This record gives sequence, C-alpha cells and structure tokens, in this order.
Amino acid sequence: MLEVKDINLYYGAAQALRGVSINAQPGRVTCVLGRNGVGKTSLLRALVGQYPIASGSITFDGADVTSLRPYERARRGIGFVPQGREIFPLLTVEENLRTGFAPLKREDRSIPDDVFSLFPVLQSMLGRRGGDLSGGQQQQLAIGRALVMRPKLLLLDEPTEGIQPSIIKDIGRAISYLRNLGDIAIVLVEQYLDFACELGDTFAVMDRGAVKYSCDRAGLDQAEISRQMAL
Amino acid sequence: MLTKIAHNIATMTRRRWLAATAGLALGFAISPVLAADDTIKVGVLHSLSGTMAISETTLKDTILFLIDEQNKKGGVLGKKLEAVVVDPASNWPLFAEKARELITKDKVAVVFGCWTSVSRKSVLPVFKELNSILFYPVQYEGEESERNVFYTGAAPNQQAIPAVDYLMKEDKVKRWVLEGTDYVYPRTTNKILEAYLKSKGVAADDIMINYTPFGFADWQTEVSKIKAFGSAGKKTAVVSTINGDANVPFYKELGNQGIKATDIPVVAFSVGEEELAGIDTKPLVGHLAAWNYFESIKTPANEKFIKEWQAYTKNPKRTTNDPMEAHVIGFNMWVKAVEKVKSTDADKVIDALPGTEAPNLTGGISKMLPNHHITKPVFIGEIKGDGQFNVVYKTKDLVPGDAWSKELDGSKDLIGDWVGKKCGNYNVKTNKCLGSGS
Amino acid sequence: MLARFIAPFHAFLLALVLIAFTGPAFAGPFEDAVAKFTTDDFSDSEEAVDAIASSGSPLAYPIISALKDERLMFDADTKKVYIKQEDGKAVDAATGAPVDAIPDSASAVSLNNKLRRHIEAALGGLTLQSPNLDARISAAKSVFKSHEEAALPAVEGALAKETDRTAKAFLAQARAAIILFKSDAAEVDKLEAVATIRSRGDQDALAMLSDIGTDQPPAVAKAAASAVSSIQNSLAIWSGVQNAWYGLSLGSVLLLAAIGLAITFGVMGVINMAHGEMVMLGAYTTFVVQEVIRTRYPGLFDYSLLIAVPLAFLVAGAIGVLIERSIIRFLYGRPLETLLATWGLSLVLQQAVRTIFGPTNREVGNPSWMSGAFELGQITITYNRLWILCFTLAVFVILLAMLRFTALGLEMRAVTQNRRMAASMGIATSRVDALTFGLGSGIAGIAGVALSQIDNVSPNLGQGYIIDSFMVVVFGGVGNLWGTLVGAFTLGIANKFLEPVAGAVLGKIAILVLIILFIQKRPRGLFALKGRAVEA
Amino acid sequence: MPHVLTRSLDRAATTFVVVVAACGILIPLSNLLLPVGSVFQVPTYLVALWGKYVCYAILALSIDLIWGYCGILSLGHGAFFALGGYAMGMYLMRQIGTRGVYGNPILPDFMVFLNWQKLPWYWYGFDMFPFAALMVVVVPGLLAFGFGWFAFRSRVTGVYLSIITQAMTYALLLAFFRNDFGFGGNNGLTDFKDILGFNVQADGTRAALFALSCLFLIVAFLLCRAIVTSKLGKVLIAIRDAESRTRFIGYRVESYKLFVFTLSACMAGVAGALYVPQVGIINPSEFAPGNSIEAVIWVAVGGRGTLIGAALGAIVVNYAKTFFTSGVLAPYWLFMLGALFILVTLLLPKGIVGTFNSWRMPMRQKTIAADAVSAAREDGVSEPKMAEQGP
Repeated sequence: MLEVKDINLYYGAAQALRGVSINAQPGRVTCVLGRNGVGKTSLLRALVGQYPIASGSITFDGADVTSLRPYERARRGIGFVPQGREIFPLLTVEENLRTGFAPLKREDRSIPDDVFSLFPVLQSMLGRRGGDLSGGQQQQLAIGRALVMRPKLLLLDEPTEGIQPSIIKDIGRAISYLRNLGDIAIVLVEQYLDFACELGDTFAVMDRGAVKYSCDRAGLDQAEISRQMAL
Repeated sequence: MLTKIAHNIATMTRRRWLAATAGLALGFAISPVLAADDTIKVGVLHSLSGTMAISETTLKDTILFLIDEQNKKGGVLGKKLEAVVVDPASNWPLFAEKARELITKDKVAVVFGCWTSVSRKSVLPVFKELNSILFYPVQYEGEESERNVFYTGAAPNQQAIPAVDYLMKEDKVKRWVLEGTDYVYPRTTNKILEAYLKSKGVAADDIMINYTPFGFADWQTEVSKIKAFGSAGKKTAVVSTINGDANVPFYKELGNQGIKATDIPVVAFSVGEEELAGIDTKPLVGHLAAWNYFESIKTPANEKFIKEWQAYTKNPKRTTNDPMEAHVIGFNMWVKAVEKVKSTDADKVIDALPGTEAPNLTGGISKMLPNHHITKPVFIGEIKGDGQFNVVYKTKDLVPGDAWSKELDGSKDLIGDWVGKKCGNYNVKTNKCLGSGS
Repeated sequence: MLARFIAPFHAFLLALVLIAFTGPAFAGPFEDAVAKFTTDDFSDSEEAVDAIASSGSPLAYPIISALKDERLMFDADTKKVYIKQEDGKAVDAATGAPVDAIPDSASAVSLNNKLRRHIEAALGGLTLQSPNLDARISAAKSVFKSHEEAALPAVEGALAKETDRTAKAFLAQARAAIILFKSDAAEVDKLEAVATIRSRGDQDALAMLSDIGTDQPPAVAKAAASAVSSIQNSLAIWSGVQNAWYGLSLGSVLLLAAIGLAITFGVMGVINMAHGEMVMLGAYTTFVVQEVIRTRYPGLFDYSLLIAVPLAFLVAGAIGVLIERSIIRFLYGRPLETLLATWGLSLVLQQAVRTIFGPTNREVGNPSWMSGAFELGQITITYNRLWILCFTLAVFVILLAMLRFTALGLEMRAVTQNRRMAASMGIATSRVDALTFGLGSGIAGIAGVALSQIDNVSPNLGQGYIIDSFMVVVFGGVGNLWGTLVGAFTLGIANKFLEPVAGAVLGKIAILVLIILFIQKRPRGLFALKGRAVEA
Repeated sequence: MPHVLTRSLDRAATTFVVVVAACGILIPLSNLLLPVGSVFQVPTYLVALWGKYVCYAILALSIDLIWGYCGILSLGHGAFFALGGYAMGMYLMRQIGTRGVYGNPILPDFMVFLNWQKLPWYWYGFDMFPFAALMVVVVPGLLAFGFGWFAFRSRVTGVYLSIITQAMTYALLLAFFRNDFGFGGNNGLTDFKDILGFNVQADGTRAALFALSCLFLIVAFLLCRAIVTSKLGKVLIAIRDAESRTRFIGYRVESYKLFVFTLSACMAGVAGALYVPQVGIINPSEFAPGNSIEAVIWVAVGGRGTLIGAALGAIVVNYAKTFFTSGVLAPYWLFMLGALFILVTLLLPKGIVGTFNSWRMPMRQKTIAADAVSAAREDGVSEPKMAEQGP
C-alpha cells in the first residue's frame, strides 16, 4: 500500500530525516513513536507532500508519488489529520467537512454516515464556526474531515495531544473501527505510548530523524519501546 | 553598464580606483550628440504619458504635421526642419530637465511646448538661463510676460471677459457661479471675473465661487448647489474653469440632473472639441464655450487645414482645437521671423518676432505684440448635438492679449513691452521696470 | 428624454397636417414669418417663431419642433424653408407640400439659447392639448417656466378638458404662474396663485416666488414672502435627505470600485496596484461593445451595458488569471514585492491602452434607461446613480452567495484560511488562486462598465479609484466583505455630509485624516475578525 | 569624519564612498575648469541631472533604512522629501525679494497675484538660511514623529501602515494643491534667484550643489551604515524579521521604530532640500503617492537591505527614465519602465546588488539558499496571508 524508502529531508542546512523507511498496509495501524523533535511530523509532512524530500521514494497504491503536489496526493487517497488540527477557523463545521469533497467525483459528494456515528458531537454543531470549537471537538472534526475524502491511507499526527481523556477514548474507538473496516491503512504518530500500544499493529521508534527501532504487535515490548524513546 | 559597475566594485584593486572613477565621471561626458548642420532642430516638449497626455499628444502631432508641411515647401533658410520629440511625462521637474536637454544637448532653435501653467513655470528659468525660445499655445491666467516666451494662447481678456459680456448682454444673466478646479488659472480668472462683474454692478451675493480638486468625479453635491443657487429668481449662468478630466463627469451630472442650457447656461474656457469627443453631447446642447478658434468655423483656410490634418493623421474623424491653432500661428510666426533675420539665433529671432503677422485659421491676421502675446478673435460657441460648436458670437476685431490684467490691483499698472522698454513688467505709473525683468 | 416622448406624437401630428393641407400655398403673415428663417439671424428667427406660434397654422408645430431639433433647413438663395422629417423625407415649410429633395445649398437654421427658450415656450403652448400625456405635462411645465400671458387662454382651455390628475395639477400651476405675473389680475386670484405655486414646494417655485417683481399688491408680496420662507425651510430638510442619497450613491461607487479589491487584497492578500487598470479595462470593453453596436446594430444600443457586463467580466477576469499565472504566483508570501510588480504592470497596462485607443477620452453613451432623473419629494434622483446603486448591491449579493454556496467559493475560503491544509484536503490551490484572482479582477471589470457611465473613459480612469479603494478595504477591515460594504457607505455618506460644509477639497482631506486616526484606534479596520476563530 | 561613521567600513562600502567622493570632486571640476566643448568637459545640464539623481539616492537610502532594515514600508516617504523641499523652496522664494515680477519686497509673486495683503505667519523666518535649514529637518521629522508615535503605539503594521502612509501623502497632496494653503497651489514655488547670495543658475553654484549633494550622500550612507552595523541595527533587523518576538524579549519595539522612522524622514527632508535648488521648482505633485511608490521601487531594484543597492537603484532607474523619455523610445518608455519593475521583482528578488552578492556566496551556501527559496515557493508552504502579520 504505502512504501517509504530511504527518504532524506533537509531544512536548509539541517537534516530532518535520515534514510527513513516505513510501510503501511490496509487494515493495519502503523505507529511512529518518538520524542519531540525527532522528525515524526516532518515524516508525515513529507508523506503528504508539504515538504519536498531530497532523496528516497514514496510509493503509494503501486504508483510513485514522490514528486506529486500535495493536492494530487490527496486526490489519490491520502487523508491527513495534522498536528494542531488545522481546522479552517472561519468555516462552519459542515463547511469544514465539505472541504473534503474536492478530490471526489460529483456524485460521491456527500458526508459519509460513519463520520456522525463516530463523532455524534459534530452532528449537533454543524452550523458552528470551526474555530469556535474546543480542542477535542476540533480533533474529531479534523478526523471526520479526512474521512470525507474516503481515504485509502489515513495519516494522524498526535491526535491525543492536549485532549481530554474521554475524547481520547472516542478517538481510539474511531481508529480501531476504521482499522477493522479493513480497507484503510493508518499511520499514527504518537508520543502517548499506552494509546499507541493499544491500537498499533507495527511500531517504529524514531530518533534524530532516523528509525532506530521497529517491531510488530507480536513482538511488542512496551518497556523496550519506552526505553528506546527515552534515550 | 550596471554589471560593469558591479564588476568594478568587486574586482578592482584600490590602486586602480582613481582611474576607474575618473573614467566613469567622464563616461557621461562623452555622450553629446554631434549636431548635424544641415537641419534646423525644433524641440517638441509635450507630455506623451501621464495625466496630461490626453491633451498634449495632439499638440505634438500638430508640430510634427507643421514641420512636415514646411519641409514640403523647402524648409526654412534652405534647410530642412527636424523635430526633436521628448516626453516630459506630465512631471514638472522632468519638464525642466527635458527643456535643458533640448536646448543644450540637442541644440534646438526653438521649442514648442507645455500645457499647464506649472509646466511653463518649471521651464521658464531654463529658457531664461540658456536664452532660447518657447512658444506656449494654451489659454492661461496671464500675469506674465517673459522675453523668451511667446504666448499664442488666450490671455483672460481674450476669452473670459468677452464670454461674460456676451451672457450679460444676450442672456441678461444677473447671477454667476464661478466653478473651477483649484489651481492658478481658475483662481486668477475668477479673481479677474469677480472684479469685472462687481465693476458692472453685480452684487457680491450674486456671485458664488467654488473650487474642486483635480480629477474630481462626484459632482452631485456641486451640481445641486448650482441648481439651488440658480433658483433665486434671477437669471443664472455658470462660468466653468473646470480642468481636464473633471469635465466629463461634470457635464454628465449636469445632463442627468436636467440642467438645460436654456435654464442655467454653462460657459467653459477649457472645454473644446477634444474634450467633448468623450461625451454624448445631446443633453448638453446650448451650453457654451469661449475660444479663439472652433473647428466648425467655415473659412477656406480652416477647411484646408482640417483636410490636410486629417490626411496627415490618417484619421478622417480627428478633431482640431484652439491650442492647435495657436501652434499653427506660433509656428508660422517663427518661420517668418527666422526668414526675416535669416538666422535662427535666439536674440535675433526674439527681436524680430514682435510685429510679425500670421493669418489665423478663422479669418484675420494675428499679430505678435510687444508683450509677446498675440491678437486673436474671440468666439462664443454653443455645443451642438454632434460634439461641435455653433458660433453664436464673434468679436468685431481681433482682441490684443493683455499680459497683465487691468482688473487686478497688483497688475493694473503693469505692461509688458519687449520692444521699447525691453521689460516684461513695466510699471507705467512709476515708470520702472519691476523685478528681474530688467 | 422629452424628445423620446414627443417624437411618435409629432410624426402622428405631421401626418394629420399633411392630409389636411394639400391645397396650394396662399400668401399671408404666416408665409412672411416662415421666410424670416432664411436670414438665419437669431432675432429674425425669434420673431418668426412667435408669429408662427400665434398664427394658428397647423404647420406651426412641425416647423417649430423641426427648428428645435435642427431639422429646419433654409436656402438663402431661393428663400425657401424646408422641414426635414425624421424619416428623411422633406416638405416645404411654407406650404406643407412634399419636396423631392432639399437642395445641397440649404443648411439648418441655427439656434442659440434665447431662441431655444422661445421655442420651448411656443411648443408648450402648442402641445397643451396633445393626446400624449407626457407631452401635455411637459408642455404645462414649459408654460409654467415662461408664464407668457398669451398662453393663458390655451392653458385654461386645456385645463377644462384635462382628465388626468397629474397633468391637471401641472396645468393649474402653469395657470397660477401666468396669473401671478399678469399685471391686471385680481388680488384674490393672485393670492390663490401664490398658494398653488407654494404647494409645488420646489426650487422652481422658490425661484418664481422670489422674483415676482415690485409692482405686486402688498398682500400678494407678503404671501409670496411667507411662501418663500416656508419652501426654504422644507428644502433645508430635504437637503439633508439629498445629502444622504448622494452619500449612498458615492458609497455605491466606492464599493463597486473596492469590491474586486476586497477579493484580491482582502481575501487573497495580494496588494494589487493594477486593480484600477482592471476597472479601466472594463470601461474600455464597454466602449468597444458600444462601438460595435453603433456601427453594426444600432437598435441594440439600450442593451449595450447588459452585453458589456459579462464581456467585461470575462476580459478583465481572463487578464487577471493571466497576471496571476505569470506574475503573482511567484510572489505569494511577499506582499510588498507584489505591490511593486503590480505597480509596474499598471504602468504597462495604461500605456498599452493609450497606444491602442489613444490618449484622449472615449465616448461611452448612456442608454436611455440610464439617462435623466426623476423627482422624489424635493430631491432629484438620477437614473444612472440609482441603477449603479442597485447594480452594486446585486454584485455584492451575488458575490457573497457565490462565496457562500458554491464549491469554488468554499475552496477559495479554505485556501485563504489555510493554504497548506487546503492542499492536503485535495484542493488544487494554484487553480483556486488563479480563479480567485480572476474573480476579483473580473468584478473590477464589471465595476468599469458601471463607472464608464459617470466618469471619463481614459487610460487614467483606474488611477482615480485605486487609493480610495484601498482606503475602503482597510477601513472596513481586510478579509471581510461586509466590512467593505459598511466601510464604503460610511465613507460615502460622511464625505457627502462634509462636502457642503467644508468644500470638496477640505472634505476629502478631512476624510483621509479621519481614516488615518481611525486606523490608529482600530488597527484592523471597522470589522476586524475577532474571537477564538482568528487565533485558531 | 567622526570615528563612529567610519568604524564599520568594509571593502564594498569604502569603494562606494570613494566613488561618490570622486564623482563629487571630478565632475564639478571638469565642468568648471575644462573648456566647453572638450570631450572631457561635463556639460552643465548633466551636472544638474546627476545632481538630481544623487538627491534621489539619498531619498532611496532613507527608505532602505526603514524598509530594508526595519521592515516598515512607507508609501508616503515622498511627503517628507517634498516637505524638506518646500522648506528650502520657501527660503529661496524669500531670497527673490524685489526681483519678483511685481517687485514686492515681502510677498512672493503668487501671493501678490492672489491679492494677499500680508505674509502668513508660517512664512516668518524663512528669509534666514539657518532657520530654513533647521526646518528642512524639523518639519519632516516632526510629522514623522507624530505619525509614527500614533501608528507604532497602536501597533499598526504591515500593509495597514503602508496604506495609511499613502493616505497621509495623498492628504498633503490635496492640501498643498489648495491655493488657500499659502504655498502657491499647483504652481508651487519656482523662479528662484539666489541661494546664500549665489545665483542658483550659475555653473559654479550648480557644481557646488552637486558636490554638496555627493557629500550628503556620503554622510547619509555612513550614518545608515553605522546604524545598521551597530547593536541598534541588529535590533532593527530583529524587529523586521520577528516583531512580536523582539517585543517579548523585552525591547521597546515602538521606540526603535519611531527613532529610525523619524531619522529616515529627516534624511528624506534633506534630500528634498538639495533637490529643489537643482531642479528649480517644488510643486505638490511631489506628494503624489505614485512618486513615493516609485522611490520604493528604486530600492527594490537596487536591492532592499543593501545600502549601496538603494543608492544605485535610484540612479539606475532614473537614468533609465531620462534615457527612455527622449527620442524614438519616448512613446514606449512606460512599457520599458513597467517591464523593468516586473522583471526585477520576479527575476532579481534581491535586487541588483543583492543578487550580485549572492553570486559571490560560496557554492554550498548558494544551493541551500536556492533550495530554501524553492521550498518556500512550493505549494502548501508559502502562506500569502499578510493579514496575519503583526500581533
């Protein structure tokens, strides 16, 4: 599905990613773990095309998307829930959801029922401005918005950051529901280890722009991961 | 040149500096154009871009046309005339710069140019300093007589006063609105008119003076003010010294608010055929303009001129106007003066010009006066539906232009006389030549 | 406008005359009067008009109205006078007999204002009983203005027959005006006349009542004086209403000029100094449309603006897209560089138009429905201003609806709020940028169509609006269309209330200073976006 | 020369000073000493022309100081230039004395002309050169101080500031156009005779004015240079790049901005004062917003944030203007000027000098810089939301 091979990314003279390779499969959650500033967000932004990579390749759905523009990648089915949510503040909740229509054919332009069944709060706030929602509500909206695009790959960047526990549970439920659907590949970037370990199928720990440890659910050793992250 | 400078800065050693700067400094010196002796150069100093291009471009074409015609007749003194065209771009300091360039670099024998008063004021010191000749073709506020300038447009007594006289006599106008753009020409003209009207017994209450900025476009309030002023039961007229682009919205608003010439006539001094070409004139029929020339005047000379002009510009609809005629007269006077003294030397030509005569296009012979203004006929025309003027009044004789207005306190004792007194502002009371003109 | 109503009626009348008048010519005072036109002297023509009007000849109306429209031709050599009919045929003015062709040596009898006033008065008397209502009303108005004693019987005759209420009121006023100035009228009648004229309450009434002369009976003079002051008082109140209307109208012009900028500058953040030139291109599009219509399809002239609006939108919009693709897109994130590049662009566009169309003004005509004015109470509302106000509001509403309800509108808003995220939602941001800029430019273009109706169409047209437009957008608050709307109308109305007090120049300076001070107080404009939404 | 001014000269700056000084000495000498007509003699009209360019260069420096180094884009700097010019013009008018056309010893011609009876109070003192010279600096300085005081405290920044500076110069334009204002209306001040007793039209005076302009250009350059290389300059650059952060660190951003804005206005005033006697006229059109924008463009063309570039840009653009407005090119010069502005912003975003400097950068740095630029341009990264600038 998604195959990332050996990518390098620079910010000016500083190297943010060093030969990172990961992959993601439908029906599975790939967790990318690591402390602040190790390159997790840079990796996701490279995947959606917001930062151009210097070398390496990104293959998605059998096609090389390395040189595609961000909106072209979105049109191929890469949905993105960025860190800090990046809700369109002046658009209503409904309009925020409708921005996901852009890659869809005219006849597909509807908000899937799943969005409201996963996040009922959105239903009741359709007319509110996105910027006026609480952080947790915005996070749900951001995920809902990505789902409107009918993604084949969903990239989530720290969806639990600064969110109250009850909503974290809702989000966790939503992610496992999406995984269980079986046709969406999910990449979850997290620092909240318990949350990730509960959902993840494979795990990669990053440090200084490189993947330094990886394992799958079978070989999961939470203590080891925790040790790797702390280093 | 740039890369060269940059290169120099980067690579030269300090020892080579002096040589380089000297070379650079001399670099600008080596540009003078070698003047060809087989032609006489004529400078054309009219804006071809910027806000004044709208009026001045035609005058540039006029001079080119006149030079072309003159060269067909064999030129002047056996030499061809050659036009040197520059674009001062409606920018007043640039006028001075370009004038200097024309006189010193191109060594022109005479310059035809300027439209606005400020452009003339800007180049005046240059012409005085370098002792050259400027022909200025536009009606202006007067109060000037310079040795190096020849004013072929109307002075206020050749335009404003006859127009007011006409309205007082023919339309029995008792109440006056003096509406103008806020700059020197309207200010002065209105000062003169105010003094003149008061001397004719018009009460101060019956004169309203209004000024608006350049390019004023929203005339609703002003026009309704005029309407209200006109409803005092006395016959009212508007004397408009509104300039340039502001005229079109003014007339459109007049037309739309239904102010007809039969109710409140507007007489304008800056609206000619060229300005009317931008408006649908049907609602304006009957409003007036005072000029020394109208395209519609039927004389053989004028018809011939229009035909040749339209052939030259390859535009059968191209209009003619008053400042163009002023250039025609000025050009012909200059040619005569040059042929008389057989030289293009500025001093000789300046001395020869007063007294020189040239036919104007509407019949009659204009003459250059000692004050460097000319005699002109005055016509009052009413706007017709086709954008032309119907002449309803004409002075019997040509009116000599007054450099100094007799209506203003500051200048009533002044005369310009470059023949006898050799002075542009001679006070006849004290018998003294004032200021710098001595 | 008057001519439009009279023309069909006049043709009808002329037909009647021609049927009745087929006999041979007979000499008399009428013929002598007609012959006076051949001298083409204003005072002779005046006498001729007066004589013909009072002759009772059925040819009087056709002759005088032909004179008015400069269709009355004379031949000085043969001393013949002809009427050139609107259908191109000609008749002999003295006999009414058809003529094959007017000789080439004939030319139109010339007019001046004094003569025109005579003609108006004469035509007024002649058309008081016209079958056309508008013609009757305008006839009554011109009799009111001229208040010639001779017209009194005609007015009274018409008054007796008149059935329409409006026309009747005008006729009564006309009669009152005549009586007021009739030296031998009874004092009672005069007092009644003053009351009738006072009821008009407008500036014409004011003019008439303040000019009744000194030989009136004291009671009449007193009544007139009190009427004058009462009219003046009511006019003073109306002048406030008038200022408000002028303010609305100026506001609508400001809004129209600024609304495109509210998109390119307010929404996209591009300081587009070439905005004024987009307005100018719209105006020139109107000119070109009208030129084509004038030469090819003169009948469509009244629709010229309707045709020009979409074309101007397309022309300016297409050029806008071109500019965005070739220049602006390389400068996003560098607003001040955009300012410089678009300034250069505005110079190029101006000079290009100057090269193609020449430096002088181009004539853009007003269609008939944009010409003239109507009275609302004591204020005059000109049709062009009214239509521009309606048009502006319509453009505003359509634009707002477009942004709110269409997919493109949603994408535009998403891109402006968070370009990066919008791209990750699959929105083709560069396409949206180009279309947004094109939309702003296109709206500037249609603003040009409207502005061509009240301003010069010259290469400098845009320059006059650019600073005002920026003021409006900044004053209203960048990024908020409603702010632009309120900003434009506030500035318009403030300007128009200041102008009578301070004069046009000082008024404008005062507005600029007020804006500068206002921005200090509220650095983000009138309708700054506020609240959590902005911080997010 | 004070030590503080010369402290921070590097090679390019020294070169600039030497070139300007050499021009300032050699051109007047060649004009005065060599015989007219000699190939090496600089004609007087070129002296006047280049004198004008040098004044523009000083104006450009003043703009670069606030725009290039402090991020304040003033679209109304022409106003300060014109005010300085008017102050000088008023002095020159008073020097005319009885040589005016009406021979009035007190009132300038345009006042006699409009029947003014006495000199307005604000004309008092302008017959004295020291007072006028003081006003050249004080009037623009005060206006800038007052304007900046309000604007910077209210944290008016970015485009908002640019647009209200434009409103300021536009309001002044309208005011000076008014004849009632007492500055000669549209005709402005003209027909000057003497400056400090020397005939303004004499070759010697022109040469001296040219030399003086060069001197002031050098002083202004050194002053700007001293500022931008000092600690103050670092703070200014910090304000330019991240205003709120600089404020949070504890700098009083308003005071810094106010100081540099006022100083820049004073410099512009001096430029205007030198300009007026050389061109012979000062008129309200100097206040036109277009003029101020053009001055900003000189800086952009030469290279924003490089002082030499600003001065060079002013000279290059104005030379191009002179060159293009003559002869066969005259009808097309606006195309060339417009195209120049567009191409420079697109192709040389750092201006001539800035681009030249980056050529000289080591190869490695250059590629990284280029990557950064292309990264910034890539969709999704750049955010054209200037509304977000400032707090």
